[in-house]
Amino acid sequence: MSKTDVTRRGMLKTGAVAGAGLAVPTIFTAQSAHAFTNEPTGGTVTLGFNVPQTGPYADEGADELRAYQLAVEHLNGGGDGGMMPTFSSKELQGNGILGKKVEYVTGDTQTKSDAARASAKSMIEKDGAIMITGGSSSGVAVAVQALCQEAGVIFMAGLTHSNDTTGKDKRANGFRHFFNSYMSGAALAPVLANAYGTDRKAYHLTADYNWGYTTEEAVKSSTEAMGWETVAAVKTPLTQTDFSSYIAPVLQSGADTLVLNHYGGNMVNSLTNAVQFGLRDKQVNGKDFQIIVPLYSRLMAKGAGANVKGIFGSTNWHWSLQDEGSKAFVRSFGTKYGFPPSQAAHTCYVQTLLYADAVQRAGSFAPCAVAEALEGFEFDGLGNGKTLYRADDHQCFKDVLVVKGKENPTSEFDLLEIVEVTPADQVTYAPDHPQFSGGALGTCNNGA
Amino acid sequence: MDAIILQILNGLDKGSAYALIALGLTLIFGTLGVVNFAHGALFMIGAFCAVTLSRILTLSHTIIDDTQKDFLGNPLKVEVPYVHDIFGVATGDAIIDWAVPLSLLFAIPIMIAVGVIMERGLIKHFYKRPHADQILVTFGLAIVLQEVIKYFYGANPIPTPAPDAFKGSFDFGAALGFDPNLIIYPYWRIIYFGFAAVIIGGVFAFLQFTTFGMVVRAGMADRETVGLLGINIDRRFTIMFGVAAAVAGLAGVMYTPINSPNYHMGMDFLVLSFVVVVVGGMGSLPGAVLAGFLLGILESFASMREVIDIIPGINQVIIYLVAIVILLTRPRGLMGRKGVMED
Amino acid sequence: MFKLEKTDLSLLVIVAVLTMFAPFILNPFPADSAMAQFNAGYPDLMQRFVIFGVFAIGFNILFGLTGYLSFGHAAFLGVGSYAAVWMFKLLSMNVVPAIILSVIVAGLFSLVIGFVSLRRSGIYFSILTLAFAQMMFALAYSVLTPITGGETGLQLALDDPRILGVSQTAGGNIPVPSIFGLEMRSSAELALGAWSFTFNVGYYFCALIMLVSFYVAIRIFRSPFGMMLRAVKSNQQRMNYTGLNSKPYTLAAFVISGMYAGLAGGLMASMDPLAGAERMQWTASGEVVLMTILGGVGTLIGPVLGAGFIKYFENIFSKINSTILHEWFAFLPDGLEDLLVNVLYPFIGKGWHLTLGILFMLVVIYLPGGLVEGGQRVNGWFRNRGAKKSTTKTTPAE
Amino acid sequence: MGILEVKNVGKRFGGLQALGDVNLSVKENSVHAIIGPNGAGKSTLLNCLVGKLIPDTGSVMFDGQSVLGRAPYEINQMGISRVFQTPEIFGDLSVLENMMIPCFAKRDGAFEMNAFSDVMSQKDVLEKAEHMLEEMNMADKRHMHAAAMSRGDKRRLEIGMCLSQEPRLLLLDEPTAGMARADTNNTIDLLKEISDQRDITIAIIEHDMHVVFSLANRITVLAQGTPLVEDDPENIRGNPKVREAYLGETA
Repeated sequence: MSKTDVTRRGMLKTGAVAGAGLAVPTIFTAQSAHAFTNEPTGGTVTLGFNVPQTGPYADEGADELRAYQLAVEHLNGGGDGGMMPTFSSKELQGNGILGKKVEYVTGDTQTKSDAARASAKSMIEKDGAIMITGGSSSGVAVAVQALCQEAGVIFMAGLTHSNDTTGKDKRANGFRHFFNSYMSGAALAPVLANAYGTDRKAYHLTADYNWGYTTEEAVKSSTEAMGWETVAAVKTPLTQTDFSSYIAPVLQSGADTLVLNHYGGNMVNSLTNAVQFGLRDKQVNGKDFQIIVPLYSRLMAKGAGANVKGIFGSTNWHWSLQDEGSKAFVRSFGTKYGFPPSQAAHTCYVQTLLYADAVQRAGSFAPCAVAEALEGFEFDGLGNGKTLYRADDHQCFKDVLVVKGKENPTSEFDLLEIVEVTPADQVTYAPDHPQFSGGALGTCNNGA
Repeated sequence: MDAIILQILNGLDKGSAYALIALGLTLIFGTLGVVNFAHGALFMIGAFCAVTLSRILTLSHTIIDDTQKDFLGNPLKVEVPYVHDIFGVATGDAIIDWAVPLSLLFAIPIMIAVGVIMERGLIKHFYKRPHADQILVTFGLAIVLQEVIKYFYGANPIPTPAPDAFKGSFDFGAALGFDPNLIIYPYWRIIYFGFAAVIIGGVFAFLQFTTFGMVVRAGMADRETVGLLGINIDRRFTIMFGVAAAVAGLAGVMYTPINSPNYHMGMDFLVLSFVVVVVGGMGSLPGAVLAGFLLGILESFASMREVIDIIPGINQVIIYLVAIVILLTRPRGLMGRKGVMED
Repeated sequence: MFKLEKTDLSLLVIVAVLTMFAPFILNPFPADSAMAQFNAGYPDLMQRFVIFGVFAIGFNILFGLTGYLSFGHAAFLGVGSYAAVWMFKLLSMNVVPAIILSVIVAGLFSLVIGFVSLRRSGIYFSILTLAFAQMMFALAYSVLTPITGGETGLQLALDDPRILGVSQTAGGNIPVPSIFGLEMRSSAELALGAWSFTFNVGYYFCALIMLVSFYVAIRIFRSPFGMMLRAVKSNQQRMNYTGLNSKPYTLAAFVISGMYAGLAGGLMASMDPLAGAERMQWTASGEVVLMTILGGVGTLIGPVLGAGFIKYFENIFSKINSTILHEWFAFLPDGLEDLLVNVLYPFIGKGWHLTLGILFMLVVIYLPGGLVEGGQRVNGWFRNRGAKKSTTKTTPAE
Repeated sequence: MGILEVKNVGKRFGGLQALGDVNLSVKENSVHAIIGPNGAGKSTLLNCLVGKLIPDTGSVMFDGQSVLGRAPYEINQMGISRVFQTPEIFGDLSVLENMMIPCFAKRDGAFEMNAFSDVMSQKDVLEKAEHMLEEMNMADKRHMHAAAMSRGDKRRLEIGMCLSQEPRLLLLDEPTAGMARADTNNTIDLLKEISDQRDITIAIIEHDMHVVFSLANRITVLAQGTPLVEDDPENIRGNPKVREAYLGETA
């Protein structure tokens, strides 16, 4: 990190290594002059938007980037203000953050933890970003969160659903607005019990990496609590494209429900394959065979096409929500870009606003001050109803949407319909819940 | 037992895709001696021929429907495909429904053209260059092709379903006297297998029974001698490149209902298809086909949960494990010739 | 000096000067100017330049000298990184033991994999190395998650035991990698007018190691051992009938280059203590192949140039977005500005892969010897012109 | 007792009996030619001697030690050097380097991890290589790319490389195949000189009777995988069986 703690001793040694007698020491800016990493000194403040621009999640990343650009526009007083008027906190004035004009830099995570860190580092070291946000997978979120903790900047997670992000890998400088695996399971289970009964035999196909594990565990434990039985849980490689050999044996196992703990391309392919095998036309144990996708996104639904019809899943937010915040955001985004925003776009927009508001309330860009302002912050009007940023793990607690693939979509964006809005209480868990155990927030880091 | 039959079916189906890609790769390698890393991209372009045709067929004009609202509260714009206007709604829908099979016809000229342009424009300058240069330039080409597709079609997969008539699955179990639902297999995958068999058979017959094929086979064995006979082998090789591109492209077209096509599907298959070719033996067409099916079946067995329970992670590595074992026990793959690609 | 020939010595000196003054050379534009976008003189990227330089130098010892094309070298970089991070977790945050262990572990892995893979040659060897590396990647990403951290990568935690050090700093944070107390991340900044330059401890540490690696590579190239490796590439048959056993030579080259990769992995972990499985994927192995070929196979400086070229592209070009383009062309009339931006946009930012692909093709088609050949051609062109001038001048005097 | 003793060697490829029952004895310091029509098994026999092939039956002894089952480089280190039909040299290396490699092999054995000293600082090897180049009349070409030389020069270099290993037995596989007359004569002169001046045994497989009769002092005629006759050149010339099997065809 470029602008970090240089103790006097370190300073001398650094000078020696960097080339003794290179220059008169006084023109080295002593970085301890800054109170914290990348303290904005001029009239502007720089945010770092780190989203996947290449690789399979590039479209999701592009939507995140649109949301960020919109948020920046609104923060600087442009456009219709989006959710700023509906936001319960009225600190933001439309004159930037703390009067400083908001600028931004972008980077490409490539959905690889290494590349994401490299890109985040360059934003911190080169461009002086004060906050990093974005991303479309939990691996990236966890990796970048740890980096931001080290560097002493705030990380506002984008789309990351694994329990670990605010569980065993949580960090004091990192905050997540998006919901998680546990919440998906907790929100889905009652709806599933309602729709499909409490006597079901479930077969899990799980993406063989961290997010898959936590999602499988969450859905398993909450459906088993409802009385379901888990027949089998099979791990599938991340690089798998044809899932036929995993789906074919499902019926033989006597299962009557298939849970696809897959995301992105994996989910599109496994769902397409499952529907192809005609699983949904079958009757097992005297019941119609059902498929469930714990985490839905609109882009995935689009990729799977007609196959999503009637399939349950959960999502963080959907543009068809009718509260004032959502409506304002959809109007603002839709007017600018011509189509409704995705849940990834929503969470990224909200995270940016929440960060700006926290700075405003704290009266400082210092990460520890911002963190303090965010911890335990309760707000409303950002599309998910009343929301709490819990201090213990920096996770937002809010309503979770249970959705279903729409039977008769009117447009290519109208693919999901909301079945139920599960209230926040039902998806709230204790900070020391076993699915989130291990790891500690640590203390916030201001960096230099 | 039923589980095993099912996985053999799966293996044959996966194997058909592997075999088709490996077949084209081997044709190119065997005839031209070029290691073509852009071959996966040809498969991808084939798939996007299907996407493009279905886009053409669904070209629409919009009419305003006042009874419905769009997401911003404005009157809904309903898209009406031109084929509805031309052929009427029922026929129009049927045409759209049959977009993928129709794409086969659409893809053949396009893929041959792509292949010929690629060979004449780029590959032919690399016949005498080291394999490393061929790999690098075709790898660069593969990146360029996939990024161009991404630019026009986005990174998200695009659903391209099979005609309704082929939806659902056939119950082999019932036909063989097992309990129903035990061995079911989707109609489209059965078609894919049959299609692969026809194409593979066609390529072999073409090489075996036509004069053109005989010259090409002679050229594969000894390029210089055939050239000395005054036969214009170069032109024939160009055509072979076109044929190989068409084989890969058609495999891609037919693959679209199985997995929604996306811009990186070629890269996903690239490493695998090279493993198939090498396991089969560089330059051996029967070897490529055999290895394709073999690896498909082994991969299917390795993904059975009974197997994964015994050896965790075996489904992740089976292909590579097989490649290592075969290359160590059979130095030139299953059916490879001596001296090919060993320097 | 250093027992080197004059040309090699001058090459080493040039590389040394370039790396030592990299913070200046890579930051040619004033910090606030529009061109600052192209400045590469920030610690992370400078570290990457030299670390991937080490990786590519090592790879070139195998590929450039023996001609054996390994498609699995990233795996050794990966295991090196894992070894280093485990050292940080268990022993101490000092980078020296971590790097030593990463070199040893990568050496052991390459010994085993090389021993098996070198039973075959040509593309069969390439596929064997690819298969091993892909297996390691797939397992590290999934079933080996407890050891490797899987998808998120292996990272430090607040409750690591760290026998020779503290689990947490006084402030409650994870300690950072250092060398005998000097933190890798500490930097000094020098502001000269509108320019600013960053001098980072980690970078200079990596740069020194890169120089040592480069020096060792020169010695290997010029040694009898290096000559034997070139003999392997040139004619293995003749070699065997000259009483030389080519197996141990190639295996030694494989292990040496594997250890270079491990060293690079250890350095990466030391600069940024996280080891992700993706750095073992075949595309990462492909990247080092590209670096080597792009720079110039078998030349000493080529791989370093290739590594710098690709990393510069990945980190600088991917960050240019449409807003920045609009700023650049803001002086143009609106229509022209939009047109230019629209033409350029597919090639930068999210389109950087496209540009990279095109560049690969151009370099391979027109410069088979890579950047080094390009440099030689330019050099030759200037010399020719120079020679012509001097002859025209000297002729009348004769 | 010869320096090379081949006893009852047989080799079969599938259904083809390439070598039947070969017995051969090459005397020390002789020039021994093995001739025979195409497909007589000359190359197979040679490959059995240098470790490329392992015969199915019989034994091959070099200086009282069996060579069977040893790798080519081990057999070479025992003192057998081989010259190929088409010159096998290190085309990417300079002529001097080509000459240094066998000198290293002679000095350091089959493998030596000499990775940190400069090639040019190995004075003994350098001197030896330079000396050999002078003897081969190639000193002026020492910095040339070996692949860029003429075929005759490549052959000369290859023979020089073999000699610099100070072998006790030099095996030549049709050393003048495809050469122009002048080059062939040069090679004959070179080989004569070598056998006259050095303490070395030469075994030569050759098609060209001119070469055979200019060089050899002992000849074995091979036909259909078995030795037909072994005798002195003048007797071979007059042998009707040989005429019938071989010379008749080429004459």
